[in-house]
Amino acid sequence: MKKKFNLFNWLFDGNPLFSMLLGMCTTLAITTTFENGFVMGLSVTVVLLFSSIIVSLISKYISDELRIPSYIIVIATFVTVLEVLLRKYSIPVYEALGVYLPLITVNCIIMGRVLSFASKNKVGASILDSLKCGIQYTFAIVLLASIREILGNNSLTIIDNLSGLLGFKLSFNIFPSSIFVPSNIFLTSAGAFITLGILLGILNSIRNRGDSK
Amino acid sequence: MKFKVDNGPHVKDSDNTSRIMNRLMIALIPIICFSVYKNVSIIYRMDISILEALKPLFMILIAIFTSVITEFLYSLFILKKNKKDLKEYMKHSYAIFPGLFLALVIPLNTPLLLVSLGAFIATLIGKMIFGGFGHNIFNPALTGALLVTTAYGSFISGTSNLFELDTIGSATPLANLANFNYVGTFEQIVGKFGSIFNYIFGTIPGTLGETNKFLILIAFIFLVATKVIKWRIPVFYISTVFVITYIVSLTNDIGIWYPLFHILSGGLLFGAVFMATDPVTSPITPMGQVLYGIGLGILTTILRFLTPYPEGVLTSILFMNMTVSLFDKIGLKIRNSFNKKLIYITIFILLVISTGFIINKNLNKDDSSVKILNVIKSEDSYVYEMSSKAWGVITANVTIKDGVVISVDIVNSSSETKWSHIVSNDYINKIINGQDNLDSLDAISGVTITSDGLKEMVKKVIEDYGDKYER
Amino acid sequence: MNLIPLFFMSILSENIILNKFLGICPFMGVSNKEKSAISMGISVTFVVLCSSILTFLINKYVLIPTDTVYLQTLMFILIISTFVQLVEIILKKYSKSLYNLLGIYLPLITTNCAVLGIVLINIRSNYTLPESIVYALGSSIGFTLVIYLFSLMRVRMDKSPIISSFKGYPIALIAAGIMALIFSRFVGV
Amino acid sequence: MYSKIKLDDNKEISLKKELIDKSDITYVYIPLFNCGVECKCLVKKGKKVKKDTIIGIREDIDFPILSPVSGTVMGIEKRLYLNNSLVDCIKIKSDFKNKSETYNEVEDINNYSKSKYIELLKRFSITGMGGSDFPTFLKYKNKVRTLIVNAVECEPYITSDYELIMHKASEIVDAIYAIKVINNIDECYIVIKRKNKELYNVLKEYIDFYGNIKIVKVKDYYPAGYEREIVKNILNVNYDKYPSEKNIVVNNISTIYSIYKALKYNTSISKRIVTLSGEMFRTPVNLLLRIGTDMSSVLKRLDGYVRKTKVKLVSGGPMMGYSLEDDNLVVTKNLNCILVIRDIEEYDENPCLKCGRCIEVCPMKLSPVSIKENLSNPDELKKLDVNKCMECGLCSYICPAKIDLRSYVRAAKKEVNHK
Repeated sequence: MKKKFNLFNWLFDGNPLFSMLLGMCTTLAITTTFENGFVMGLSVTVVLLFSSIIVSLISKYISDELRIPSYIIVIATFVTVLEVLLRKYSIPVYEALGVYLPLITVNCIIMGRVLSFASKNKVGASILDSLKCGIQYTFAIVLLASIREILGNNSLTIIDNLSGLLGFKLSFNIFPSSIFVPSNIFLTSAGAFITLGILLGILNSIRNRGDSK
Repeated sequence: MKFKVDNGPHVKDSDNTSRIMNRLMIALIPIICFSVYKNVSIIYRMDISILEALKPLFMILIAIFTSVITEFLYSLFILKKNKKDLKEYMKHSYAIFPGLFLALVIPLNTPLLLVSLGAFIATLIGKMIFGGFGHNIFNPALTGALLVTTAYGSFISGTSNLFELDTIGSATPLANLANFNYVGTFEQIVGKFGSIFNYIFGTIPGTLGETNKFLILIAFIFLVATKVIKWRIPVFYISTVFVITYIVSLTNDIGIWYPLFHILSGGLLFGAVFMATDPVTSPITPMGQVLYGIGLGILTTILRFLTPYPEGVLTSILFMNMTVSLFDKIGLKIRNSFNKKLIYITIFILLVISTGFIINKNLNKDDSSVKILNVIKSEDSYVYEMSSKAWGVITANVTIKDGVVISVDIVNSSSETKWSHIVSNDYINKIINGQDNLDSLDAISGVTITSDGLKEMVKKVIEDYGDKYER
Repeated sequence: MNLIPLFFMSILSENIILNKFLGICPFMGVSNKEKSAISMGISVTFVVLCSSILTFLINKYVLIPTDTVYLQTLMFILIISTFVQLVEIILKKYSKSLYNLLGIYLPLITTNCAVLGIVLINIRSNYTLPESIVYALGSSIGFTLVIYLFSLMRVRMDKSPIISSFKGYPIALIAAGIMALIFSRFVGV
Repeated sequence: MYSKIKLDDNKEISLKKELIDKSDITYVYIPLFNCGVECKCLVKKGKKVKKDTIIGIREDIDFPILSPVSGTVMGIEKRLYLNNSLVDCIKIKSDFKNKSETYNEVEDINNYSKSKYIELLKRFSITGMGGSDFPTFLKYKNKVRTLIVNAVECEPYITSDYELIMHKASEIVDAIYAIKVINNIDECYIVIKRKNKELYNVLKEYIDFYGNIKIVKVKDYYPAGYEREIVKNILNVNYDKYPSEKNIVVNNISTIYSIYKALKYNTSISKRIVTLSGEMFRTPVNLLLRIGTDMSSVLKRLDGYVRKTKVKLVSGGPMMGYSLEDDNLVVTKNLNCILVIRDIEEYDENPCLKCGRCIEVCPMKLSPVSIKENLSNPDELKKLDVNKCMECGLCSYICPAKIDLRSYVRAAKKEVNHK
C-alpha cells in the first residue's frame, strides 16, 4: 500500500536535533520560553536557506581545501546581517538570544547541511532541502521549548519580546496553579539536559515500537 | 547416574547480597526509631496533633512505598518481565533502599507529596534508567534529594518546620554557623544548641538520619564487623574533615570543640557511614577507597566554608561518585608497590593541609555578607544589583532615585530562603517606608536572618548612593 | 570581579558546558575514551587562550576605533579558523608527537561552539585583558574537567544494561543533567 | 593486607573410620595421559605384562607409563579422567600374582649417585601426587639447595596425606634424608598445619633421629598449601614460574613416599589412599585403591549415596576439584579425593555489587572484578597481569553475588596467552 504521508515520520526521521543530535549548542540554552525557541528556529532556517542558496551557486568555483573557510564566511555574513537587523528592530529579542545569536554560525546543523548537501546539488534542490531541515529543526526546538516552559513556570508565552514589533502580547497559563506547581529547575541548565534526555528516550522508544510492529 | 556439572568452586561462602542488605536494614532500624521518638517526644510537649508528630514515620513509609511501586511498574512495563521472573527480579533488586535513604536525608519539613516525588525520581532517574541495581553511577537517594530540593526548594522551606520553630529560633546548627561567617566563640556556635552531648544524642534540629550520632557510631561498628560496608571510606572521610577544621581552629585559635562540632553537626556522620559507602557507587580497590574518602573530606569542607549552602555532604558525595572509576584506576595501578602508595598518600595529605589554609585565607577576608554586584544607571535612577548572604544567597535589584529607595525586587534566592513569611508580612514595603531608620524596624520571627539580610541590603544601597552620587 | 573568584567561578559554577551549553557536540561525540577527552581538552585550551588574547587586541584596537563592532562575529571566526590552521602547520612541522596527540581534533575545533562562545562572552561582558585571559583559561579548564569526568562515566555506562531506547545519547544527556546540578551547587567558591 | 580466609574444612568426618583396603580388583584402566599431554601406547591386545613394565610413553620427554599389576592387556577403552574428560586407557586384566619386573630390596638407600637417582625417578614414572601430575625428575635436574615437603593439605575434606603419614612416617623421613644426601641439599623442611598436632608428634620422633630436617607449622588458611604460598611463607622468596628457578623443590608428601618405594624396593607405587567424603555420602572413609581402578564398581559396592536429586560428584577438593558427569572415574596417581556434595542452587548469579571483597581476598593481589570488566580489551588485561592467577577459586568463593569470577579470569588468561 502507498506509504501514507506520515507527518510524524517526516518530522522525526532525519530531524537534525532528535536523531542526529546536531545543533545542541544553541538549542538548550535559550529554549526557556516558547517564543525564544520559535525565534531561534526561524533565524536558523533563514540563515540556512540563504547560505545554501549562495553555496550551491558558488560551490563549483571553489577549490577543495578552501571549502570550509569560504562557507564559514558566507554563513557568518548572513548571521551578521541578521544580528544587525534584530538589533535595529527589536532590542528585547536581541537581548533574549544574547550570545547565542552569533553562535549560529558555528551551529553544526548549518555547516553540516551546507557541506553535505548544498555544495553538491543544484539551487532548487538545496532550497527545498534547507527548508525541510529548517522546519524540522524549528519543530523540534519549539517542542522542547514549550515542554520546558510549561513545566518551568506553567505558562506559554507566544509573543512577548516581539511585542515591540508586532504590538500585541500573547501569553497564557496552562494549568490552574492550584493543581500544578511549576518548579524553575526546568529553566536551569540541568533541567534542560534532563528534559531533552528523557524526550529523546521517549521518542526512541516510540520509533522502536513503530519499527517492531 | 548422571551428575550436575559446573566449573566454579563447589563450596561457596554463606554470605550473599540479600543477607548483606538485610544487615544494612538492621543497622538502620534503631536510627529510624530514634528519629520517630525524637519527634513524638518534642510534640508531646507542644500538644500538636499526633498525625503531625508521626510525620517521620509517614515520610519513611511513603518513600519506601513509592520506590517499590516505581520499580515494580518499571520492570513490569518497560523491562516487560513476565509474572514468573518479575518476582525473582524484585527479590534481587532491593527497591526499598533508594526510598528509605531519601527519607532519611531530606529535611524534616518537606511535604509528603514531595517526599514521594523524590522517591519516584530517586528510583527512576537515580537507579533504573542507568540499568537497575548495581549499574547506577550516582547514589540514587542523593540524586532524588538533590533534584527535589533544587526543584521545589522554596516549597520545602516555605512550610514551617515544626521542630525548628519550637526550641531554637533559627535553622540547623550549620546554617547558624554560616551567619557568623564560620568563625565564632563556643557560645555563639555550639552553645546555642546546648552542649556537645546534645549533638551526640541528637536533640538538635536536622534531617531524620543525621540526628543521633551515637546510634550511627554503633551502626558503623556493626556494619564493619559484619563486612557490609567499606570501612576505609568513612574513616578517612571524617578524619580529613577533622584535620582541615582543626587547622582552621588552630589558625583562628578556637578550641578543640570546633572540629568536633563540624563532625557532629549536619549530615556528615550519616552521609559518611551510609551514603558514601553505598557499595555500587564507591571505589572497589582498597587504595581507591582511601583516596576517595580523603577527596570527599576536602570537598565537604570546601563546600561548607566557601559556598552559601550550609550542607556540603550531599553535593560532595555526588561529585565524587563521578570520579569513582578514576580512583579505581589509581588503586589498581599502585596496589603492588608500597612507595607508589606513599606518593599518592602524601599528595593527598598535602592537598588536605593546603585546603585548610586556603579556607582559612578566604575566611578572614572580611566579605561582609552584603555585596554590591554592579550598578546600572537607567534614565534618572540607579539600579543596584545586590547579593546578601543571609540564609543562602539572595540577589535582588534595588532601584534608588535621588536618595530614596523606590523598589526592591528579588532576582533569585537559594533554596533555603523562606519567602512565604516575608511576603505574608509585606515586609519589603515596610523596609521601603521606614528606610530612614531601618535599625528600629524589627525582623519577622522565624525568618530573622532573611529579613536582616534585606535590611542590610537596603542600608548598603542608601549608604553607597550617599557617598557616590549625592555630591 | 577580581581574578581568583572569576577563575573558580568559570570552572565550577558557570561551567562552559554545563551552565552555558557551549561545546556540547564534542562533549557528546568525543568523550568515549579518556585519552581522546584529555587531548581534546588540551587542544581547546591552547586555541581558546591564544585566540581570546588575539580577539581582545583586535577588538580594542581595530573594531572599536573603526566603529565596525558588528563585524565581530565574522572577524572572530576568521581569526579562530586561521589560528587553528596555523597551529596545525606548526605542530606538524615541529613536534610530531604532540601533533599525533592533538592532530585529529584541531579541525574539529573550528566548528566547536565553545571556542567562539568563550571569546564572545569575553568581549560581550567587556572584561579587561587579564580578566578575559583568566576567564578563557578557567572555562577551558572547566571544559576539559567536565569532558574527562564524563568520559570516565561513559565507559561505565556503555557496559551497563540500559534499555535500548535510552542507550547512547539520552542516558548521556541525563547524566550530564545531574552533573550540571552538582556543578551548580559550587556557586560562590 | 588480604584477609586470610579460613574454610570450615570438616576433615574429621573422613577420619572416623579406619583405612579400608579395596585394592584387589580384576580390571585396571591406565590412562595414556600425563599432565595434560597425550601419550602413545606401546603394548598390543593380549600381551602379557608384569608390574612396572612400560606400557606407554610420553614422547616429548620420553617419560614412561607403567602397569600397576601383572596380567594381560585387554585393549584400549575410554574412561573418565579426573578433569572430567574422556581419555583412552589401557585395560589390563590382573592375574593377582603381582610379580614385579624390577623388584629388589636395597639395603642402604642413601648411596645412589645423583644421575642414578634421576634415572630411577624417570624409570619408575614418579609424578606429583598432590594433583599436578608433573614428572618429578624434571625438578631435580639442576642444583637443588632447599627441599620443601608439602603436607599442608589445605583443601577441605581431603585427609589422604594425613592418613599416609600416620601409617608410613618412618619410611617418609628415611626417603627425605636419602634425597638430602643424594642431592646434597642444604635445608629440608616438612610443612604441616599448626592445627595437626598428631602429625607433628609422629614425625618428631623420626626427625630427631636424623637431626637437620626441620618441621615448619603454617597457619590454617585456605591457599596455604600452594607451592607459591609455601615458598613465600617459609623462605620469603618470590619466583616467576617454577620454584626451580631459585633452586627450590616442593614435593607432596605422597610423592616422597613413592620416591621411597622407588629407592628401597625399585618398584613404582601401585596403590594410593583416596578420601571418599562429602555430606551426601553416608559413610565417608579413606580407601586404599590400586592405581587404575574404575570408581563406579567401588562406589556401587559401598553404595553410600544419600539418594537426593541435586548431587554433585567432584574429583579433588571442593575448591580446585572438577565436577564429574558420571562416576566411572579412573583412579590415577594424582587423584587424592572424591567428593559427593549437595548442589546448592541458591548459588545463581546476580549483578555485581562492586563490594571489593574479591580484591581483598586474592592471594596474588589481583583484581578479579576488573579482569571481568576488561575482558574485551586485551591491553588492559596485560596491565592487570592475569597470568599470576593460581586459580585457587577464592574470588568465586567469597563473592556475595555468586559470580564465578575464576572462569572469567581463566578466559582472560586464554585471551592473553594465545595472542
